[in-house]
Amino acid sequence: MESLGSIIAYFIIAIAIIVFSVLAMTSGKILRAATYLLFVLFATAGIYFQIGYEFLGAVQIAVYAGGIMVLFVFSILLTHKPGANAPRLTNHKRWLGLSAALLGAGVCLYSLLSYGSMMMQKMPDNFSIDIHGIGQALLSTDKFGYLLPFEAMGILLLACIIGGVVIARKR
Amino acid sequence: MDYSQFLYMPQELGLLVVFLLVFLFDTFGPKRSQSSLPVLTAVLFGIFTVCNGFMLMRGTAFSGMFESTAATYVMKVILNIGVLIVLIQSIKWANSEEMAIRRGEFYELLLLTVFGMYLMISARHFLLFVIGLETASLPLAALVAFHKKRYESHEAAAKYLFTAVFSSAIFLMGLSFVYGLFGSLYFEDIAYQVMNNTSAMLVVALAFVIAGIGFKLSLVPFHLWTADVYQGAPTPVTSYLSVISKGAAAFAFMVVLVQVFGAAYSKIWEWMLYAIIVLTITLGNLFAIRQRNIKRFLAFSSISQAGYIMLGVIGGNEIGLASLMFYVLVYIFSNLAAFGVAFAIEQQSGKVSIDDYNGLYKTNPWLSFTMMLAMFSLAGIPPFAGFFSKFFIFASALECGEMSIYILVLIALINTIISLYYYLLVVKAMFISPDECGIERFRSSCGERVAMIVCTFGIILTGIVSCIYTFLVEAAQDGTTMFGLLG
Amino acid sequence: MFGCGVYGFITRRNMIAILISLELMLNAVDINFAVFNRFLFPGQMEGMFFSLFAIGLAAAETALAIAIVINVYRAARNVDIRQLTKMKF
Amino acid sequence: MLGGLALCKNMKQVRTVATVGASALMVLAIYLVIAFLGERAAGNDAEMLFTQGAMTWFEPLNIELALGVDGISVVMIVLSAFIVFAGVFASWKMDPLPKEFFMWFCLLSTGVFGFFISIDMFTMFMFYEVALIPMYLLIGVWGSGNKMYSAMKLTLMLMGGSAFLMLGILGIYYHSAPEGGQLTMNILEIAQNNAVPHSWQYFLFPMTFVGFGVLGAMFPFHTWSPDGHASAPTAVSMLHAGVLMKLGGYGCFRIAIFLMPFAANELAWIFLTLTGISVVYGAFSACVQTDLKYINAYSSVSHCGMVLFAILMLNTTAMTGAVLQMLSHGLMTALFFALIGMIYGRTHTRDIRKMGGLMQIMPFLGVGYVIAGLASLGLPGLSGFVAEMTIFVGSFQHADMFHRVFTIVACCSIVITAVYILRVVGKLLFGAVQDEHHKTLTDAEWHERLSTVTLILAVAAIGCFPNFFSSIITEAAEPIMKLFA
Amino acid sequence: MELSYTVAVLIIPVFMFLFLGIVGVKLSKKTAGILGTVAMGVTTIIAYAAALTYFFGTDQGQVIDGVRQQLTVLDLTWLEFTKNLVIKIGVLLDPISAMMLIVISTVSFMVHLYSLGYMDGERGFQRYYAFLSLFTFSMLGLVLATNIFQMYIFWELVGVSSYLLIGFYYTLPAAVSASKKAFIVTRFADLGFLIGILILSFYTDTFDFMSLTTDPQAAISTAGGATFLGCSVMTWALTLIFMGGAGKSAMFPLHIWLPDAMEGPTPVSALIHAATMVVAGVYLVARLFPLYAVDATALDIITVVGAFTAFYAAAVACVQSDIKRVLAFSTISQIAFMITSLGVASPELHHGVGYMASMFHLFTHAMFKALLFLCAGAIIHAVHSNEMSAMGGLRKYMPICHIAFLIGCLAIAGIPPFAGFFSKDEILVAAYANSPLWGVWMSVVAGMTAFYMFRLYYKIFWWNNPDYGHHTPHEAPMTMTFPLIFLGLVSIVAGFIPFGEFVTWNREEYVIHLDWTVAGTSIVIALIGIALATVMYRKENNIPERLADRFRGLWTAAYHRFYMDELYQFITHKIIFARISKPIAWFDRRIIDGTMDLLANVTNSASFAVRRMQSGSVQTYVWFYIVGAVAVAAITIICLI
Repeated sequence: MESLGSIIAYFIIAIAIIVFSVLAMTSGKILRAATYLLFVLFATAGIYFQIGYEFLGAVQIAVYAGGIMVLFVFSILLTHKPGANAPRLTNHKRWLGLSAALLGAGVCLYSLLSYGSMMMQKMPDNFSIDIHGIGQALLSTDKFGYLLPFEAMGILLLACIIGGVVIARKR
Repeated sequence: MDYSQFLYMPQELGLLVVFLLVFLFDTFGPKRSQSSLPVLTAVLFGIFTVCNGFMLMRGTAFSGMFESTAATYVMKVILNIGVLIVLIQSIKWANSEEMAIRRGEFYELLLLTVFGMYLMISARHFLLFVIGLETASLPLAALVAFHKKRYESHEAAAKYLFTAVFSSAIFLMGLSFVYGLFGSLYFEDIAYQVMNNTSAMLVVALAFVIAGIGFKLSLVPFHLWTADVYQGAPTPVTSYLSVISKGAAAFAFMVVLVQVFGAAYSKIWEWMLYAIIVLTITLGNLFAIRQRNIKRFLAFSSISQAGYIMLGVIGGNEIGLASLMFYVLVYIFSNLAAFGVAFAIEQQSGKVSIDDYNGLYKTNPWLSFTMMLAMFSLAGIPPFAGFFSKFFIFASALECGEMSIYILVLIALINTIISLYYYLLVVKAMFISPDECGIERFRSSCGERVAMIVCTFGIILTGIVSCIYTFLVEAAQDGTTMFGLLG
Repeated sequence: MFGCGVYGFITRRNMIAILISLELMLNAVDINFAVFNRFLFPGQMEGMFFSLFAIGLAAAETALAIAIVINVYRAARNVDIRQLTKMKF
Repeated sequence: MLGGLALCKNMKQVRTVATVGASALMVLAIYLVIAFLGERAAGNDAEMLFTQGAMTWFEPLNIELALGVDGISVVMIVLSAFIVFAGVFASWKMDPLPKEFFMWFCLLSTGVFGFFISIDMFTMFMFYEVALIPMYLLIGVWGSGNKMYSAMKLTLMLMGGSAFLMLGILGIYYHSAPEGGQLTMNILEIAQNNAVPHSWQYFLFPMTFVGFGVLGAMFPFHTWSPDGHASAPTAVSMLHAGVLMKLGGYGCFRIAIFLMPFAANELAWIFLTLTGISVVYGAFSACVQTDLKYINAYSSVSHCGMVLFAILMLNTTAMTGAVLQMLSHGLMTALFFALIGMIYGRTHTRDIRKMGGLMQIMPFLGVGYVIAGLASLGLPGLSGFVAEMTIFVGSFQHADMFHRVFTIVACCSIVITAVYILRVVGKLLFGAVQDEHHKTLTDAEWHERLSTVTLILAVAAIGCFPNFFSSIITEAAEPIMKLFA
Repeated sequence: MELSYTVAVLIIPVFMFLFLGIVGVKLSKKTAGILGTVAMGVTTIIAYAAALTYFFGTDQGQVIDGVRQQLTVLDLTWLEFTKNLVIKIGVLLDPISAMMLIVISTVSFMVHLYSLGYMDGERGFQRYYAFLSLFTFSMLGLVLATNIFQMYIFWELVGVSSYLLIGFYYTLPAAVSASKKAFIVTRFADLGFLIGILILSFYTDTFDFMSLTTDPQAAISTAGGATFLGCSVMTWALTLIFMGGAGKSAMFPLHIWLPDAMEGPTPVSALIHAATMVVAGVYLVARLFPLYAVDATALDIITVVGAFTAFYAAAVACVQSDIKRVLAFSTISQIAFMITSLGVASPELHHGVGYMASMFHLFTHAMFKALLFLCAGAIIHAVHSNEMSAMGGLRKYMPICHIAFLIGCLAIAGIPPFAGFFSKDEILVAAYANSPLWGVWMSVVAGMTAFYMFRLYYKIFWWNNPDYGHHTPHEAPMTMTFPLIFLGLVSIVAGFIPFGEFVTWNREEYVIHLDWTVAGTSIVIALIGIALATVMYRKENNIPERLADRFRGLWTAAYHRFYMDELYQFITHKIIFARISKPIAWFDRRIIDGTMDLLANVTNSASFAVRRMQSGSVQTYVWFYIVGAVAVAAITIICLI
């Protein structure tokens, strides 16, 4: 894994993520923004694949790209006349947003970098996980087993479904 | 695979049973008897609450992911009491014309959020914690949006949800840092490692975690959604939000900070909390002074109350935990009483401005009496429970004996004067202001009355009957795992 | 990316755009978890699972959020965030 | 347990009043008489230092429901009983919502009694606040003039004081025992341990002293007093000036001085200066007021300043004087306010410029007022003299020149007091009748007479047989003041 | 002790006071008056009995080695400050208190009797008698006091009864303000007294007269030479105590209340403001004389104050037109004589004769001044005016009064054999013995006394004969004339009492022997004064006018009592009220109270200011959120690292 190629690939993906997310945020057209988001999501999945979490990547694509994006697109179509441009931002708002964003990003970066020495470790080799292991862990009650969160997640989704139904109902 | 471990969480399971029964009744029950659903829920929940008395199972399940101690048990019971009161209060409202169609969902969502809170309290793993947190907050957005016809309700829901998601993003970010630092999300593991860590990343992580939970508690500066949402949401939901959800968050906060980061180098979080408490109490009060809408007013007052609750956390000891639980209990009674009155009046006349309360005593003496008790209790006036809870919380904060804490408590105390001012404004409106009252004499519904009576007794008795507090302290001492690492 | 999300949240007027920015933020977190897991603590898969669950959470949130946005749209015929300032002070 | 008795009786009355309503007024009054007579008899017997019956209340913080009385609290209770008794009669015809009025009134007295009998800091503090809050409603609902402002100001300022107080109490609690000992809220135990570190005393003493000092109307925290008194209804003014302000003095000595003798000794000079100022300052302020109640309120500032002043002298005689002064001031201020209330009830003005010659119209009230005035300016044979002389003599025994000079400054107040009292008496009662309408007014009715006479008798009793009271008090003060010997 | 019945002289009046005060309204006026008078009569008899027993009793222990002993007849603890500082209420009999017993009871009884007629028909007759009883009680208590604090107590009571009696006509603004003034001025003086007591008791640790005076040197030495502002504390204490006395005895500059006090009923003036209360100051100094005797500075102060006042008051008395005012100033002047006499009475000079002289003069003065006042009362009763201009030629209408008044005038002028001659003579002796300056000074004042008294006499009884219209003055009723006659007789014979045998500073006997050089001079001076008055005022003429014109400035000044009242007015109103009280009140409302209000307002406006944070926009909320979180983190990092 420790090849030059993978590093280069990693950087390409990383840059893609950054570029697309910036584009998603600055693009004037909402539909275009959604598309950029889609790219970001794919790129993320790419990272997952690259570091060996195939299952995660798959889920990412399935849920995000498949589910959430569809929702987005639908809602955009529902609420927008096609081709409407976002009005220009006021300077005031831009500065406000920029300051907050930079501050947030700055602090995160600072803390990450201050922690950086550890980050520069080599990625451990010979790493592989199988779907079976994941399945076991999901239903295990031992340490690093996730039966309870799994069940809880189910309940959360149920709650959200009920909530969504309630909200979406006409009356 | 040992599924018997689920038996360690009887309260959660019991709650789910209640939920299922309600759900089934709502879905398959006869159409005609649907209007008895609220009563049914209340009764079921009441039975459940009572049964809780026999449900204490101490122990750790799922390899340390879930823990049940006397302390968590008591916390849940306290929440149950609050939920029960809310349920009783909302019986009439739930049967109203507008609500009839969504009645079942209201209770289902409510119970599910309670479940989320249980998880939050008992979770000893951040993943579970996050799920609990989200379960407790996301469905609330739906509840907030329950007033279909009112635009404010939607606006509030949107605001709530956006802020909630934003804050959970921040929270998760903080968690990812924590994970990056310690490589585990089990509270236990983190607590062992946190001791000698001084990196800036820990600080940032802590700040984000505090921000994430602080959102639920509406601590300043993470509080700004509070007033708008409280105002926009249907009143029972508001009272639920302000009391139950906040109480649960407070418990969880205590657990996270003390158990997980309790041993952090020079107690970094105490200083963060220090600043936040000062801000919370002061700004909450300052905002509250100018409010004329009773719900917004109560929102800001609850913000400053949250600041006081945090004083118990800063103490970080058994007394602190007990005082915190006590405070929340008392707060439940007082605030629900206040909301109950506000709700009854809103139901009756649609009036929500404090100015409309002028001369209320002449037309509705009992309502105004209850309101007055609530206000006095919130302001911390003896012999009502609020006084005791405030006193204990201050006492617990001061136990460490540092001068800085004395100053903090002094600031808090000075703020109680400001808060007294605006609480008295309400009392003044009801009792002193001479104007003719715009609210006619009316009888509040049975459920509302029962709830108010319960609250009134709670306000009066919780403080004076000392065994409650003593019991809480014992319960807190039982949760020794929480403090075992502090030594 | 996280910063971008924040920026987007604050500057965009469209509620859906805001949701998009929230997605960005959550994604950032996911990546963080996954990467930390892979690089620092490869022994267990906690980070990965966390990401997994976080994706689920994000989905749930989005669903609810979109429902609400549509609701608001119904009520106000608009998805402009500036509409949401009726209650203040 | 005489205090407990008083407490119960009051509680019972609250219930009686609440249930039977306005018709219970009569019963209430009778109840009061019986309770207080019994209490006085019991109080006279209770000359032993402490009658104890402690019950643990909140075990985690070692809070006890400890009751006990010594000579000082006994006389304070007798004082309260007298004033409540008189107050009930003075507010005989309370107009709107009499039931509520008496309920709050009873709550107020409950707080007062509870405060005096507690020997546990927590319960003491609790009762202190219990006594404060009814004031808000009593003034707000039944007051007159700018009542909302006054009520709010009064409540907030006093609560501000109690904020400091609470911090002080908690601070004392956490230093109440030597290292490793069982922390306690019990005042006696704390005093016995005497373990509050000196450095902490420097911090806690001002906290508690200022906390109580606000209620004791110490300069510059006295401004609630004129407004509050001016707006309050008669009985409330009576009880407030008569008893509630004494809570301040009592608390100052019972908590601040008793528990922290070191700082009391070291910091006395600061507060001595403040109280000295308030003695003279209050008197001067009273000279130019035109509202009867304002005059009296400022005079209270002056007199209560004297109480704190004497307490700070830290010797038995001055302490005795302080308690006597509390008694005396309590009674005569109550008398004043009762009379002012009665006069106001007839003339509907409190502006002395608009009244005159009332002695011809209502001789009973006039004579009462003159007696109150004479008591206030320290006429021998009435209580004021005894108290002030004890204070002056006691204070002057202080070894320090600074204290003695301040005593002389405080002495000056007796002249100023004479000036404003005589000014009022002259304008109000003597001279020609100012307002023709006043000529038709009637003199006091029986319940008013009863109220007035009770107080006058009490004032005269102290004035004529002071040694009886002073020996009770001295006995109680001596062990405390030994701390400073 | 068989003298313990003396205490009855205290009990009877106080009982009468309470009785008349409480149930008096129910009694008829006559009953009340008679009751009061009878009670007073009984009191008088007891007082006489006590005094005579004391002076002439043959009981062992009363006189030891020629020294009359002080007898503490009764001593009840009234209030215990500390172990040693105890206020007791008791009865102390010694020469001066016994003498005062006689004086007070006599005059008081006379006044009671006189008032039956004088106050007849007045509103509040019962009240009047109640107050009189109160006064008698307090005054007797004062003189019988066993300790300085008891004296202070009764001192205050005396002040109050004086206040009540001056303000008896409470509907008259003048009376009200006069009573107020009297009380406040004496109160101010009492402040000095009180502080003096405090200082004295602090150093000597006792209030008791006996222990204070038996060993004055010891008392002084316990003070250990402590000084304050350059003077020894004992001097301070004694001077301050004297200040109290000066206030009561109307010494300059604290005299201003006395002339105004004449607004009260005339018998009251006679009793309180001529015979008894005003000499309390003298009595006080006399009581503590052994202490004063060892402190020369204090004595000098007393002398100077006394002498100046004597002159000043005499000068003012010469031009007043209100007869009671003249008498008031004359009283001031006479009391100043006594004070001076005490001041010059160093024990080493002439056996401390000044002390005896002072007491003697006190005794005689009480008699003739009461006489004069009662006469004045009778006259006022007859003509319904205080002004001299409304009188004249009254000798025809009121013969008894005329004679009595003349006796009084002669007595006060110091013409032998009337009482005043003997006592005044002794004073002059003492003054000369101390220093010729004081001797001459006092002689001059004595001359002035004769002048103004006879000016008064002539103006009332001779001068012209105004038109009394339909209301012809007539002789007063029997109840009023009897006291005049009685006191007149006393004034004639009192001088022959061998006073030195009874009252001296060290309580040993002292034989009075007239020093004829001094006596002669004084007679001559007095005669000159009388002659001058005769020339100017016997018949109506314009000499006084012309003189007044000639010395217009001086005359006006004197007429206005050298503007002392105005000065006081200025101080009280312009300085105390306007410069101290008003600003303090303003300060209190604006600054102190303002600060409190300001705090509230600041809170309010702060609340307004932070309002903008709650803009209603989610984005702003979030901005605050993230910035808050980051700031918390950043600050913590900066603090930690």
